[in-house]
Amino acid sequence: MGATHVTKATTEQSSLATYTTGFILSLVLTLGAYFSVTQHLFNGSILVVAIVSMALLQFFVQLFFFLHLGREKGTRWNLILVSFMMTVVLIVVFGSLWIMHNLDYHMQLTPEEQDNYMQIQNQKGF
Amino acid sequence: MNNLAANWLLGRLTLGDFKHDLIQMGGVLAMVFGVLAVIAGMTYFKKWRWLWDNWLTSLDPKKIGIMYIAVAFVMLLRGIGDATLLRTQQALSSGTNHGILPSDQFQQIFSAHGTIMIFFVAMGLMFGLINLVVPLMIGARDVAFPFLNSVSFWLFAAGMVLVNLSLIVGQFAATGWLAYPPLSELAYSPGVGVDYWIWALQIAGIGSLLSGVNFFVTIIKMRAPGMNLMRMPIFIWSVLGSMSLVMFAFPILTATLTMLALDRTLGMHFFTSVGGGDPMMYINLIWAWGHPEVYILVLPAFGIYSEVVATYSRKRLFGYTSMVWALASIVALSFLVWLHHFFTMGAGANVNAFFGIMTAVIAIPTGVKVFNWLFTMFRGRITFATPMLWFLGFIVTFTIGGAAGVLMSIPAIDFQVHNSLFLVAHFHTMIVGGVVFGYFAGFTYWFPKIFGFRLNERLGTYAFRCWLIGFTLAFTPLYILGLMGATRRLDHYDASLGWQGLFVVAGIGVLIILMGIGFQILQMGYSIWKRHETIDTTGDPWDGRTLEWSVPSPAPSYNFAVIPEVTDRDAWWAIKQAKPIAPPTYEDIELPKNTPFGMYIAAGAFAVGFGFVWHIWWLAAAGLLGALTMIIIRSTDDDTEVTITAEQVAADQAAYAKRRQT
Amino acid sequence: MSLKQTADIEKVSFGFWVYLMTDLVLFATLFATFAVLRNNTFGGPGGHELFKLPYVLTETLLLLTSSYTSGLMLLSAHRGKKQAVLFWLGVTFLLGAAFVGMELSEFHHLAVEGNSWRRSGFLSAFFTLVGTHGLHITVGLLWMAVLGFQLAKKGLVHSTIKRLTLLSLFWHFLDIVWIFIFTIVYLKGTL
Amino acid sequence: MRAKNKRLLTGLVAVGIVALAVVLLRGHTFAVLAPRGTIAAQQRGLMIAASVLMLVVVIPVFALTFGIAWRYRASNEKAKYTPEWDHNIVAETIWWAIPMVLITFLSIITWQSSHRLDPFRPIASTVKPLKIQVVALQWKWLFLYPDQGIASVNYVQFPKDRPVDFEITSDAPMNSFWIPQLGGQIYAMSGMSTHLNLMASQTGMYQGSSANLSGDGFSGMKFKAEATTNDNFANWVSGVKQGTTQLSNFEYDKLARPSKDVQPMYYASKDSDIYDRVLAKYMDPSDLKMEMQHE
Repeated sequence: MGATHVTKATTEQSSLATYTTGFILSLVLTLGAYFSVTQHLFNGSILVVAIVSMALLQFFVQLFFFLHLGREKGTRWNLILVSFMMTVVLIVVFGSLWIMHNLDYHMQLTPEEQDNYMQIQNQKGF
Repeated sequence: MNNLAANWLLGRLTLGDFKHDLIQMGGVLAMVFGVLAVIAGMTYFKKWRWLWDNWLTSLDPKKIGIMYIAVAFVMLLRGIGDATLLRTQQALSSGTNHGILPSDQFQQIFSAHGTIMIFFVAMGLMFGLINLVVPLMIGARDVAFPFLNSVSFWLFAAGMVLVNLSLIVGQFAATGWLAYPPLSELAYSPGVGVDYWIWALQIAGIGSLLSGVNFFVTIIKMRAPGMNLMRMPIFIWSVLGSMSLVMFAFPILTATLTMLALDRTLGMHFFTSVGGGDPMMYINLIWAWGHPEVYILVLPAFGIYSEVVATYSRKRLFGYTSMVWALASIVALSFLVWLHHFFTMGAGANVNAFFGIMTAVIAIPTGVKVFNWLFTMFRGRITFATPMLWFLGFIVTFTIGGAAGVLMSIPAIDFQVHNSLFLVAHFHTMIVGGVVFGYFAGFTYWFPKIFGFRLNERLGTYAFRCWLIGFTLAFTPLYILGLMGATRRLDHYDASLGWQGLFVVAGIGVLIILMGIGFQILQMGYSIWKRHETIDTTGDPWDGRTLEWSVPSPAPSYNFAVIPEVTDRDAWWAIKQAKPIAPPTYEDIELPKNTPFGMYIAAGAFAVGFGFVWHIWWLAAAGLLGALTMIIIRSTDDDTEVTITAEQVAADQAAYAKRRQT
Repeated sequence: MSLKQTADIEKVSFGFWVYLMTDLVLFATLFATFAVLRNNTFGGPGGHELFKLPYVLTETLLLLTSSYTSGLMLLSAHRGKKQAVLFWLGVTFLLGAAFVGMELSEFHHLAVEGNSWRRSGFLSAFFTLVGTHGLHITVGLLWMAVLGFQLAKKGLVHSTIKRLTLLSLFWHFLDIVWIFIFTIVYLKGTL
Repeated sequence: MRAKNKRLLTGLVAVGIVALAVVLLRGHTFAVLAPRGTIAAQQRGLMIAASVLMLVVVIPVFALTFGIAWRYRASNEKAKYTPEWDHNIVAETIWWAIPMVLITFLSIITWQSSHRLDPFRPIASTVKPLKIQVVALQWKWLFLYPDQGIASVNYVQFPKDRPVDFEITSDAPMNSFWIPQLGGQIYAMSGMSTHLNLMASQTGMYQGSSANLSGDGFSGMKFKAEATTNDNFANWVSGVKQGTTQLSNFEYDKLARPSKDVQPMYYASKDSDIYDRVLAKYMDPSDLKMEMQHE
């Protein structure tokens, strides 16, 4: 974003500080997610929730500290677009997952049918 | 060795790909001779320089808009020609008669018909009108990114050339306009047809995406002072809604087409039936784009109707705030209904019901818009000029089509009419009656602003009548046939079913539409011939309400000599009511210089597309490299603007004032 | 900088922002496809057999650091220090190039072990999602090279500052996309 | 005089249209509107209900459009003219509210009917459903009767008043399985197994077809579905069993090769795993492996 309107000295100081803060926070979140997985800090679905939340958190950290979203005047439309984009992304990703899961659930062979098939194949010496 | 060299040089292209049978040959000859005639004419009248300087390299959105519309109109002729062939085949091919087309060709033709009508006619007319009108209506001199606008247009043109080239070299997809896999995968469609489809759409689609970004930014950032959001004309709101849908739906198309292309060229397994691919995911994704696409097309048409109704009723638009909210809800809801295109794929009742209800909900804001239009006419003074006739025709067809649509939003009913001719009739009612009628209305309405004279009314009325009657005759039988159990895309059916009579009627309908198009061509020619009789000296031939009518006709390249101050929703109406103000002082105006780079970049994209279709890898690489080089060269050029001096502007305005008095 | 130039930068960066949003939807489509096809290994290996997390962490840190240095580059540009800008641009370029190198090497390893994109729906989705990001990074590198050349020639003028602003936007955005690839493809994929 | 001529012409055109419609439509089956099965009958009922609901909006819109357009034509100086009148809260509330009520009503219908007429849902009946497996091929339909041990191509028979559970897959591009007079369609896709539960209420011969484009021979991909009595069905089955042709897996592979406009064929016996084999051809081997480990 054009960080040009505010007086130069203050922008520079605060910008360097925000970039550095953003960098450190991102590092912490990246390593946090990494070690949660490698060291098995959580179990099962909690682990998934934990790493996905850390990713989302890092997303907002970078939006705020690197892209200065919401920190400057005149970024209202940028914010509106981000929220619109996120809505569409959520709809497309989770909508697709919902629909596709539902389709698979309905249309793949039931376990009994698969058993049945495998038995026939086994008899034939598969 | 020789063979290897040929393979490297030409990919899978061979002489055999130029062979055609009689009907294809007719199309090829018509196209080749058409192009040759244009080239010969240009050369004979020594117009190449003029074409290059004034049109091809122009960055003026008004000129780009006209080029869009010209391309779209030529494509309309191709599309309606395809439709005529399809209906002729269906009218004949009953029982022992197998008509004039073999199955494969019939399938290529309906695939081409759908693709061309949506991507190169409807989208072309839409972007054409947006280019013509949006800057003028918001009181801007240009779009936000004029060069990008030219790139978009040329990408659109490159896609168009690729589709039509498939008629001459090789073949087109025989898979329907959305190329469902696994039919469109290599296993079932090994030829180049689907690849032509993919790359034509990919290139044109990227052009549309860039245009979407461009006009969104134009509307957000370049409005005249005083024009806050709630003072924007409804057309601008509609375009804003449509463009935001373009921005968020077209990337889905780009990604989906890329994946299909990767399946076909690199042997990936996204949508194949074996190897862990999932064809259902393609259908899911293509409609996640496809449904918003319908609204992308229809929203600007809604905007046009709003302007037309208010102007010809000589009344303010009724329920502006309602209109804006209705529009916003349509934009939001359009992303929540895509599954209704595949209720029959077998998702559970909950999923089907959810998307069915969401679909029905869209009818609410749409209905609200209809009532607002009707109440704009209420207590007005209505003149039945052609745009208004298109509007009335739209209300009738759209209401019927909408009712059919609501029927189909109920999954249990959809099971019985899905993929039948009932469905075909429904979406043609929406797209012809809603979208095409709207763009015709807009074209007639804004024509004098761009060309400086009006179109002939009488011939316009004839064209409208032919379209409306032809449309009714062409599609009413299809609703009935659908209920008789006729599925779409049949090139042959049993005589015992008794469908032939209805197909014949539908065919006659297409011929009457064809007559309508004939009248439109006649109207254009006659109006140009008699242009001195309908010349528009005032710049405001319809006693309009919005800013485009405040400038001379044809609008000067810089649109506004002085950027207007907006104080009211109907900005120009308010200015007209107010007392005349002191003569303005003019300033120098900077406009973008002409440049052919947009064309060059698109030529590179075309080479990439053609290379991928025929597996001519050196050509694809060269195209990519060429396009990249052009972008880099362009980006280092800082001298891209030309200045129109204040004296020049003042002289223009004086001449205009003089013309106005006579 | 003149008022007109400031307005120009604002308009162009807004336009670029809009483009970035559209690109995110493109990535979202690829993410959705990856999520749907993640178990379609068709008898081939899954993520937990293929991914080496320490390797990917190194890639991640390279990219994150380069995102930071691209920020520093923009700061130097606002200070008007051309040499510093060129320095940070160079650092960012090298980090980005190292990232692309690592990614290509990972792809190469997978392919020679018979686990190319042809192997299964899962691998097609993996290569396409990660590869599309890699392609963006490559375009970014090309952009940096051209911009470095322009900077050396023209110095810090309106047009170059404008492009630096856009470049750093682009680069931050690519890091954001990578966060999700790192988390969803690699970390979650090895579970 | 001219107005009179015009009226006469309009009248003639109207009579012509009606006459044409009668000629074109007389004696032909409106398959969707002439149901011969429980599901199709309910679907028609829904269609009529929803159409009536829609007419509540369509008729007033038409009346208003032409009424207003006529009354406020520019030449009618007597009509009221209020150029600045541009909103009215009451009116606008009404036309937000009425569609909302209608759509709410429609949503309830949608929700209930989606569940009641879910094609996967078995039809409630005292009779045990007849199971028929359907494979869409290039370009014909193969019907397998797992309980009777017979098979047929492009012809399917079942008793009336007995629920039929069609289990549908494809060894070809996607198709859609549709018998309009018995009830709505469902896609046939490779590697997937969809269900369509139908029940005929009258004996008769019904048209069946593929509703989704599947390539070159798509137009000829139609079949006859015959609903008979229990006795006739039993007779038919034993008749088919007396034939000589067998549908072995080998024979199936030959049948699966592309062919167009295929006449009905019958198989006296069949290999029992054909349907599962077709499905497994497209399924993820790791899914099947997992099943093996479970055993």
